[in-house]
Amino acid sequence: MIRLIDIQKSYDNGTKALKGVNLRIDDGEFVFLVGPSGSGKSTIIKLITAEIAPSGGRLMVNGYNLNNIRPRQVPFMRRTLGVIFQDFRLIEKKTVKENLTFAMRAVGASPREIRKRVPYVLELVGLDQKGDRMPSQLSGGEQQRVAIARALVNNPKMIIADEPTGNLDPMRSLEIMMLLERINELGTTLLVVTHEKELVNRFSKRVVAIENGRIISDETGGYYNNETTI
Amino acid sequence: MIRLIDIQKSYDNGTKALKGVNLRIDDGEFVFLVGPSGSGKSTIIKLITAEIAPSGGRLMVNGYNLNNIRPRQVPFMRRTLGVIFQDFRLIEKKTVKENLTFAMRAVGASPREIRKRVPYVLELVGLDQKGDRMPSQLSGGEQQRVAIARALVNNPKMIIADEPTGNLDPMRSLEIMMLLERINELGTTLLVVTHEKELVNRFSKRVVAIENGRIISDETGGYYNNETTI
Amino acid sequence: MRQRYDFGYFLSEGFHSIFTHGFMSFAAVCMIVCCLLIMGSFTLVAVNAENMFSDLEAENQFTAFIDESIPQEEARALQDDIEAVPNVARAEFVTKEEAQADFEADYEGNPLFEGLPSTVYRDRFHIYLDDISQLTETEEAVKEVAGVADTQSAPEIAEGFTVIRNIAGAVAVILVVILLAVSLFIIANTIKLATFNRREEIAIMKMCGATNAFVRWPFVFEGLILGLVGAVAAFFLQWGIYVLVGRAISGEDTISLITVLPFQPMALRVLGVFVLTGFVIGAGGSVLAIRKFLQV
Amino acid sequence: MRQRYDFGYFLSEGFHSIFTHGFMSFAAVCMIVCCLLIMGSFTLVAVNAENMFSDLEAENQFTAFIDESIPQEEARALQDDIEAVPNVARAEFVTKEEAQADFEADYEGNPLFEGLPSTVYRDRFHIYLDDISQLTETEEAVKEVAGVADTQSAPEIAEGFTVIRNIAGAVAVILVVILLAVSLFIIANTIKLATFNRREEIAIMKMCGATNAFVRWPFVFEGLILGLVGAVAAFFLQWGIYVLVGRAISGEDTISLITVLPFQPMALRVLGVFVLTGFVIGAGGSVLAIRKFLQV
Ligand SMILES: Nc1ncnc2c1ncn2[C@@H]1O[C@H](COP(=O)(O)OP(=O)(O)OP(=O)(O)O)[C@@H](O)[C@H]1O
Ligand SMILES: Nc1ncnc2c1ncn2[C@@H]1O[C@H](COP(=O)(O)OP(=O)(O)OP(=O)(O)O)[C@@H](O)[C@H]1O
Ligand SMILES: [Mg+2]
Ligand SMILES: [Mg+2]
Repeated sequence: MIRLIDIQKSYDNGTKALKGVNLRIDDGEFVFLVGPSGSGKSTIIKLITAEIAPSGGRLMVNGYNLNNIRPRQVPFMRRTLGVIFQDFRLIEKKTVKENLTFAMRAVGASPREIRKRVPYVLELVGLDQKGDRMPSQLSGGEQQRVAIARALVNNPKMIIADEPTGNLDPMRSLEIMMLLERINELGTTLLVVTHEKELVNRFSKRVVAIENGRIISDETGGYYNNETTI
Repeated sequence: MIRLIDIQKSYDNGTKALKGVNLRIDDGEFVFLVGPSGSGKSTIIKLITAEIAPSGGRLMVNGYNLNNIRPRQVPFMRRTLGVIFQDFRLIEKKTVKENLTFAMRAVGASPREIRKRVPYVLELVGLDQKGDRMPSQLSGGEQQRVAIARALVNNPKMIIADEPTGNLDPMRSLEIMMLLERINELGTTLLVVTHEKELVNRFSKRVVAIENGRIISDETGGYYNNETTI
Repeated sequence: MRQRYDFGYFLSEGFHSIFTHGFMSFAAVCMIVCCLLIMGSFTLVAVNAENMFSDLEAENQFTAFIDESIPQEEARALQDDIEAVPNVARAEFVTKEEAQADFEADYEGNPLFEGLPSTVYRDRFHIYLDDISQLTETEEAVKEVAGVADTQSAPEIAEGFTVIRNIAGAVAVILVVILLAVSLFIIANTIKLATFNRREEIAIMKMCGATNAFVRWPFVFEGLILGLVGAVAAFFLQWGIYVLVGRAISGEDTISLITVLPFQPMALRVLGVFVLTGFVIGAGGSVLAIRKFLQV
Repeated sequence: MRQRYDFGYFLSEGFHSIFTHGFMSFAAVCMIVCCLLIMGSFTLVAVNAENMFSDLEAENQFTAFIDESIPQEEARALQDDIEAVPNVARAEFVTKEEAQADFEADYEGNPLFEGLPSTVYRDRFHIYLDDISQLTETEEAVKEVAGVADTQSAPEIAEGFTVIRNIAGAVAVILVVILLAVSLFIIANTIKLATFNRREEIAIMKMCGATNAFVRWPFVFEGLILGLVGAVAAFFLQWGIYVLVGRAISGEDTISLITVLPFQPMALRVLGVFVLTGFVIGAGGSVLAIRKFLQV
């Protein structure tokens, strides 16, 4: 469960990225977060992953109060999340498989579990042939799918995806979205940032629209704020 | 003018990314290059920018024969191109303005030209307020727009764009595409890789579709290969 | 949830990482080797110099003349009394005839002293000291011994040696300390540089839910391995250089004025110090270097 | 299209870059300082040691006795003949009376030599040499001079000094060469490490159509500035250390056996060498380090 209460975020250079955001995402929900470039979507994601700290307001993620979480608790909070970053963030010096293995090792999975789970997840994202490649040997879309695989690999309580299909062709995008929907149906909470109007409209889910650091609409039912679309 | 004649490309690990591609893009054309993830689109771009060398076939770009170009000629060939890379490739340690300034300096522009041109281009992509930021202080979409601005800043003969709108919201994407169309109307050749079916269909241009390292269709008139779409 | 620590995994990760960051590892090892070599060479030169000085000192002595009225046999018996004096290492009896022979040999062919009557020479002891710097005190003490008429020494030389030894010792200690400080700094710097572009890697690891300890352990092993490799390489290089330089000196030193200590007896100690330093520097350096990157 | 070279721009880029890559620049400067200090300290110690040895050598001499049949005034006149012999630095006439006084002073209180008739002493010259290692040859040559009856020297001491000087010289040269090599290696390594994560930056520059020269020039200036800063810092540090150590030695050396050369007269030369080395290392190192990255 995620709860943002009157969250403010100003970056060091004075940019006010978030100007009082209230958002509550319950366990098991599937939420799209949409909004124009620079509106503060990634900022919300970074707050939830404790990569940055809020400048004001209260923030709760899966039972952890991020306002006064102890540094040694942060890794355990993060283990409840599977995050797909907008810029992928793969370890450049490890192969695709090693990237996934590392993510499982880091949360204490056994070698046996790892051997079973990694190939399975790679197949889900269509990279079973490319497990031994380095990230630099993959196309943009393939790197994005590795990032997706890594978020799925630990079967987290909640998946946070920042534009998970920005580099994928429409068919792949649809596949990934359907995969995420299936995962959601099995009980995982999902927060997906996306620009793809077609996808948002196709899946009738809750859509939160943000603009200029403020939430401007929050409705359920495949809605993409009309004023900002083409 | 770009001419690929029976171009093959195998990467070091044996991956055959291109299996005999023939493509001719004349001066002044506007061409969309579409295809599923991993089909070889970025490979074609990297060949054109001489970032990688073809394993077979003949390759001509703007009058330079890339099969036997002398290393010291490469920079001059590159100056005829404005490239928007899929992964942006901004200089992390320079501000937005400095990134653009550097690109102009590198081709020998005078300080006067630079002072006039940089703010103009930044305004075109909607970043006039953010010229003094470091790339790390920008959102994903903003970084992408800096990459677009850098490709435009030298007024090149030809613009090559690898998914220039992957991180942009639909409205921004449309704006950028219309900007590129206007630039094309002024005589600049354009090669745009994209997954955005809506955009491709909206602009009735030549569409080259690639799949699995081979060109599978090449038609004019806002066409996005139906078999691979949703 | 308890963290499971699988040290085999950390070790293998650390080991892998060395190859993955090949150039960085190579650079770090080279720096460790360089620094150990500099310090090692220095310490060895200092040890040899110290050894030489104490050799020279062993030849420092003074002469005690025995009263002419005492018969030679009684005079010889004074040896025990003299050796009982503090700071006297050893006393060596020389009869007046021997003394004359020595003197004449030294001045052979010099007609000046030819045929001096042997009676003008007196029985004497050559007295060797433990600590040359206490020459004056010891001389006084020997004079107190019954039967000793007079003593003769060259205090300036003794004093000179003391001063030179002190200064050389001080300079050597200062140089070694400076070199040690500089070496540590260089290595710390190198490790920092080498881990600088792993900032991102570490940030990603932390984003995956890795604890600080989980990220740190492979670095510890990596550092230990690099330190060990550097130490062993430095040890063999040091050995080679030492032997070569020693041989060069023996070749030059035709009158064997200088004795170069053999390496073997010191080998184990050198290896031990090198490996220990390598370990501390390698592991400590890595851990310190990445400490800041862990705050993500 | 001709490339326009705007060196003001390159200089300002290089300068900026130093601050942008703050830690890397700091590390590089520190390494340059360390290496220059190590080399500098060594060379200065060696220069001082060499100076001391030649001081000691200046006191190496032998004695030429003049035939007793030659009257003192004529004997004194032989000085010119003797000083004409090759390798003789200086000859000093000593009359037999002076010789006797010297001798008696040395053996004062020793009843053995009391009252030796002054006639057993002969007029003599103390002869000082340019090069102690040619003692035997020079002695022979002096013996050939008419009026010289005999000579007397202590060849072992002379030989000893020669050997020690040669060995000390050789050890110093070897150490300085090793230190120089190690320092160059360390600095090259550092610059490579420091520029390693600029690989991407350079690749991007090349993709923008920059020529190799255009990319390289700012690095040259950056290297020059870093080298200069390092050299100047090292110079002042060296000066401070030298003065402090010199003072410490003078404090210890109560009988002023050792003369520490003053720093001032050497300052300009040290600064010159440091700056030159800094420039070469800085600029050369940067250019070499990025060379590989330019192949994009
Ligand atoms: N590190 C930073 N320092 C300063 N300003 C920042 C930083 N990161 C982001 N910003 C600014 O904060 C605002 C919100 O950024 P954010 O990354 O949340 O946007 P976004 O909604 O994810 O946009 P996009 O769709 O383009 O990724 C933007 O105006 C951006 O310029
Ligand atoms: N450096 C490399 N080494 C080995 N294989 C590579 C390398 N770069 C790309 N490939 C492979 O070549 C194929 C084509 O890659 P390319 O980047 O051209 O795809 P793309 O069409 O741009 O895909 P995307 O839309 O996902 O960016 C892919 O299968 C990819 O895995
Ligand atoms: Mg974003
Ligand atoms: Mg691509």
